[in-house]
Order: sequence, then C-alpha cells, then structure tokens
Amino acid sequence: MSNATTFESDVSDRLAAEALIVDVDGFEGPLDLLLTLSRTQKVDLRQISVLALAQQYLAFIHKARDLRLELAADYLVMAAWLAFLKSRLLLPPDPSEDGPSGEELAAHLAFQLERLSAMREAAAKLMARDQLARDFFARGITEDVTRTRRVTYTATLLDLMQGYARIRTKDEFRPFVLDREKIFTMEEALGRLRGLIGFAGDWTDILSYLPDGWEIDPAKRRSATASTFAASLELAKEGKIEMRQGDVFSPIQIRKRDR
Amino acid sequence: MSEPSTDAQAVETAEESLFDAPLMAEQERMVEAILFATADPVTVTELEGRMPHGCDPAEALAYLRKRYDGRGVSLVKIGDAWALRTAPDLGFLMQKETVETRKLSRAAVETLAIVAYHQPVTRAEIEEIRGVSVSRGTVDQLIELEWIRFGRRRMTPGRPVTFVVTQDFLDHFGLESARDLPGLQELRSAGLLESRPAPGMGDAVVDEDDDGSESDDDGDQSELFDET
Amino acid sequence: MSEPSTDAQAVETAEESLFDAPLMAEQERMVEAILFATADPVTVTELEGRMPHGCDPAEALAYLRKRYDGRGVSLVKIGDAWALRTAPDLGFLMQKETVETRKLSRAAVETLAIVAYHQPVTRAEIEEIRGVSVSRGTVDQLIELEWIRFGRRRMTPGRPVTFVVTQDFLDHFGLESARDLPGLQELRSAGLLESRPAPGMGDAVVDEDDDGSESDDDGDQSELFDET
Repeated sequence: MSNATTFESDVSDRLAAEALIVDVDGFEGPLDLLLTLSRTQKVDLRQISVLALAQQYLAFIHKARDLRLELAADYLVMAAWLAFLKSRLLLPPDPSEDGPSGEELAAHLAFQLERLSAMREAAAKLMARDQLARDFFARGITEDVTRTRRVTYTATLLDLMQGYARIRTKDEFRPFVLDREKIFTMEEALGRLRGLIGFAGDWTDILSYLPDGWEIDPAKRRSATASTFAASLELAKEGKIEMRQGDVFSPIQIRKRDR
Repeated sequence: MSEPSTDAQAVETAEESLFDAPLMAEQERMVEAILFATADPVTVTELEGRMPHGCDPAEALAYLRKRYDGRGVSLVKIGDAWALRTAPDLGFLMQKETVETRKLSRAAVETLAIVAYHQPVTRAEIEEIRGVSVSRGTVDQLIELEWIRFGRRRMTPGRPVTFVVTQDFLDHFGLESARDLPGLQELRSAGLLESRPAPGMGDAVVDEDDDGSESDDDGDQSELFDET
Repeated sequence: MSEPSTDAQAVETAEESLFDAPLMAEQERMVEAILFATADPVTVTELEGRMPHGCDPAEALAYLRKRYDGRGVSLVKIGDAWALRTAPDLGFLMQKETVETRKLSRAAVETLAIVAYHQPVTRAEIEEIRGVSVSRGTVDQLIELEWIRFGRRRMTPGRPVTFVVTQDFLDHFGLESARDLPGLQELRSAGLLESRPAPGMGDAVVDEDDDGSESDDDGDQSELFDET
C-alpha cells in the first residue's frame, strides 16, 4: 500500500520534472525566462520590481537544480549575477565601493527586458502586416518580350562573397599541406623502427634511428625525434625492445629484446 | 492614330485640363506601361532612363497614383522605387496565387525585427537585445530571403559588419521606407531603440554615437535613426 | 467602335444608381486585381469561380475595358480569356526588358571578388590567389561591364598595371565602398562559407583582415590583405 503511494508520488514528481524540462527548453535564454517571469507581476515593465524578479528567477533555478536538471551555463551565470544584484539592492550602498549601484544595475535590467518585450511586439506587428504574395500581389505576367537580345551579365553580392570565400577557403588549406612536410608521423616512425630494430645488436641511441635528411632542419629534427621516441615507447610496450637512459638528459638507448 | 485625342480628353476630365496635359498624359501612359511590365519596383532614375528625353516621371507618377487610388491595383512607393501591387483588401481572391512561404522561426522573426528597427545593427547588438547568441542559420536564412544584407562596417574596434534591411523587405511588408515601420516613433521616444551600455562597462558599446557622425553621407538608412 | 460610348453611359448610370453601382465598381476592382496578378490570361468562367457568388465578371470586364481604353495598359481578349497587356504603341519602352541577363561565370566572379577584396591588384597576383591563370576574356569582360578598370601601375619591375573596382561596381552591388565587403569571419558566421577550414587555420587570415581595417584612409584597401 505504502509502496503504491510512493510509486505514485514518484510518477507525479517525474512528470513535474519533465514539465520543467520542457519549460526550460521553451525559453530562449535567461532574458526570455526573466521576461516570462516578469509577466506574473502584472505591471508595466517600467514599474517592475527587479528585486522580486531576481527572487523569482533564483527560486526557479533552485527548483530546477533540486530536480537535478541540466541547466545551460548562461542560466547559471544569470543566477549568480542576480544573486549579486539582490545583495546590492538589499544592503545599504557602501560609499567606498566604486562601480555601478544596485539601482543602476536594476534599471538596466528593466531596460533590457522592456526593449526585448518591445522588439517582440514589433516583430509580431511586422508579421501581422499585409505581405507580398500573401495579401497583395505583384504583376503576374511580366513582359520580357525578347525583341532585342542584348546580353548583360549579372552577379549578386552573394555570388561575389561566395566566390571569394571559395578561393580563400582553398587558400587556407594550402599551408596546412605544406606544414605536413615537416612532420614525421608516429606511424612512419613505427614502421621505420620495426624494420630497423632487427638489425641492431646492442644498445643504440634512438637519435641514430632518425630518417635520412631529418637531422639538420630543427623543425624536422624535433618532429622526427618526438615520433621516434613515441614509437620506441610503443614497441617497448609491445615487448619488442628495451629502453634505458643512463642519467637525466643523457641519450635514450634502445635494443631489441630477445625472447 | 486616335489615341492622342482620347488621351487628351481623358486627362481633361481627370485633371481639369492642364496646359501641358497631352504631354503629361502620354508620360503617365508610359510610366503605367513600364510599371505594368515588371514585377520588381522601378526607380525614378530608371524610368527617366527608359522614357524619352525631357520626361518628368516623378510628376507622371503623382498623376498615376491618383488615378489608381481606390482601384483594384494601386501604385505604391517602396524605398526610392515604385511598383503596382494589388489592393490588400482583395487578397482573398488570390488564394491561387499565394505562394507557400517558409515559416520563419521565432528567432528569425525577432532577428529581422531587430535589424529593421535598429539598423544598421551588428550581430553583437542583436545578441545583446535578444539575450542569446544568434545562430548562423538564422542570419543565413534572412540573407537568402534577401530581407537583410550586409551594411557598412561600424567604425569601432574590430570594425564589425552591420546588417540593414533591403528593398525586398520593404516591398514584402508593403512599407514605403523603414521609417514607416509600425510603432517606430513610440519605440524611439521611449528610448527603446538606443543602445544603452550596461552600467559600469562603458566604452565597449558606447560608440553607437560615433556611428552617427560617420553616417553623414547620403543614401543609407543609418541616418534614419540619428536624426530627430 | 460603338462600345465605348454605350459603356460610358452604362458606367454613368451604374455609378449614379445607389443600388448596384458600388457593387459593380467593386466587381471591376476584383477583376482588375485578378487579371493583374494572374500569370496567365483568365477566362470568364474562371473569374466567376474566383469572385464572390452572384458577380457578373463579363459586365465588369466591359467596364474595365472602357476604363483602360487609351491608357498605357489595355484589356485584351486572347482566345476566350482576358489579360492586361501594355499598349502596343509603347513597346519601345520595353526594350530594357528584353535584355537577356546571364549569370557571370565562376571565373569572372572569382576574379571580380579578388579585385574587390585586394585592389589595387595585378594580374599576376590574381593568378596567384586563384591558383590558375586568368584568361584575357575574363578581364576584358569585367572591364566591358565597367566593374573593374585599370588602376595605377605598380612600381615594381615591369611596372605591371593594376586593377581596381569602379563606382559602377559599387552601385551594382549596393556598396558604399569596397571596404564594406564583409571579411571571412563574417562570411563564415553568416553561413556563407560551406567548408570549414582546418582547425586553427582560419583565424589567421581573419585577424589580418581586422588588423588592416584599422587604418582609416579612404582610398584602396590594399593594406587589408598585403600582409597575407
């Protein structure tokens, strides 16, 4: 019996949590959420109590966290900022502290909300207007009587920008290819070591395994050394070779491991 | 050719017999024909270029506008261009002609409104107003619809590019100019079109005013919002 | 032609009569709007189907025909259908309409883009950026379109000629100056760059763009990309 009730409350909890998830998803960011919350105050946005709003928002976030919902970072940033704003609004102003007062910050937030709300209304009014090809119409029969055929060429700004973007993107890849020439990959080093290690009888400095022509150019040498070292670690792990280093910074030596 | 005489009569009755009536009547016919032949708005300059030398398309347009007043088709001004459009109250007859337009997302509609009311506006300013980042797809879609385009760069650090609305936008929403946006005056006098920096972080956003001084040359809509 | 006079009388009586006059005037507006917006000639039956019940499109057509008599546009019968057409004697005005427009070739668009973004630029530089040689025809075409022109000679061996964009170019693309062209970063954020560059590669180019943009002279924008 008691089991059944817990189960039921579990379900209702989960449903409530899911409703909230849907709600959070329905908001387009913290400002949108704040605007929606502000509607519950049922006053002109200019007379809104930012303090009450901050509390509502924090309560909302708190509840969401209790339900262990994943909240996007910007919701949490806003929560932290509102908590700060709340303390500023509640505490008497400290004259030694510089920076904007709580009232200034609150006024700006109210302005942002009013502006967003105004833009929403403007957007709605705009879309409610009579629209071309829906409410009013352009000429259906356009006369392009081909009497004289003079060819002109057109291109739009979009064509131009896309054309340029095409070339530049191509360009951006070019140095990337050039850079590869100075990179001795781990795969290449592994292949080389596997082939050579069989011929090495005794301890040999790994630097002697660098490929021909890679010892002089510092960039190439660095890359080849790193990949050869990494490759020798890999071979040591496989049990194919042994490694040793006599002292700090002294040459690293490897030799084939006999089974 | 009997047309000239009938024209003269028509104008006489319509415009109380002006001294240059026949000529102007002929010009009116020409403007009417050109506008009828095209779906896109035609500028006065373009009309001038196509009509015989010495014509005054602007005056002809004024007569023509009067003539089409209250008709099933009306002469509308779109930016600095003119076009004939069916009267909006007859839209119900045209279901056949209606093209199914892609439904714009809420983000796209809001972004469009912000560009229209705040232009020229940078991406950062759009994001500041909406409180969320603007996705690439949204701007992309509005550019593709040819409702917004890149405007001048803002003369602030980084020289961000701005967005403005296009003539297609005005045409689509039946606006003569961006000044005729619904509620523009109220929004402006309420200070809601200003870019107010957050207190304590002055410089970054303040240069809005600089933009005004920069936009003293003709043509662009930017001065639209600087004057008054 | 006896129709006009009888029609004129009909119009007068219709307009004076309090009963059906507004109705017929309204029907005339409807027919006018439908004929204007429909892409094909419309039959009377079709009109009947689209207009409210009880309308008499045939009569409305008669009034409309009279109204457009001698105007720049006339109501013509094509088979058993009706359409509004520009007056035949004004055909000479439509010559600009008959111009065939073709899309600029990809090579030309790219060359033009390079000139716009890098001006003043030599042919050798264009070839280096595009990675292919530029045909003579492409450059000639752009010059003929008056979108690019010869600039100053470069003070380097051989004194190669440079190319810059023209005022016509700026007008055509609705640009205030070539410096208003959006940079790569902006193209990318607007979703106009299809392929993403390798990580860490893209920014370099964009930064150069932004750096150069600080300079405030209004001439060319060579400094924008010279560092590249």
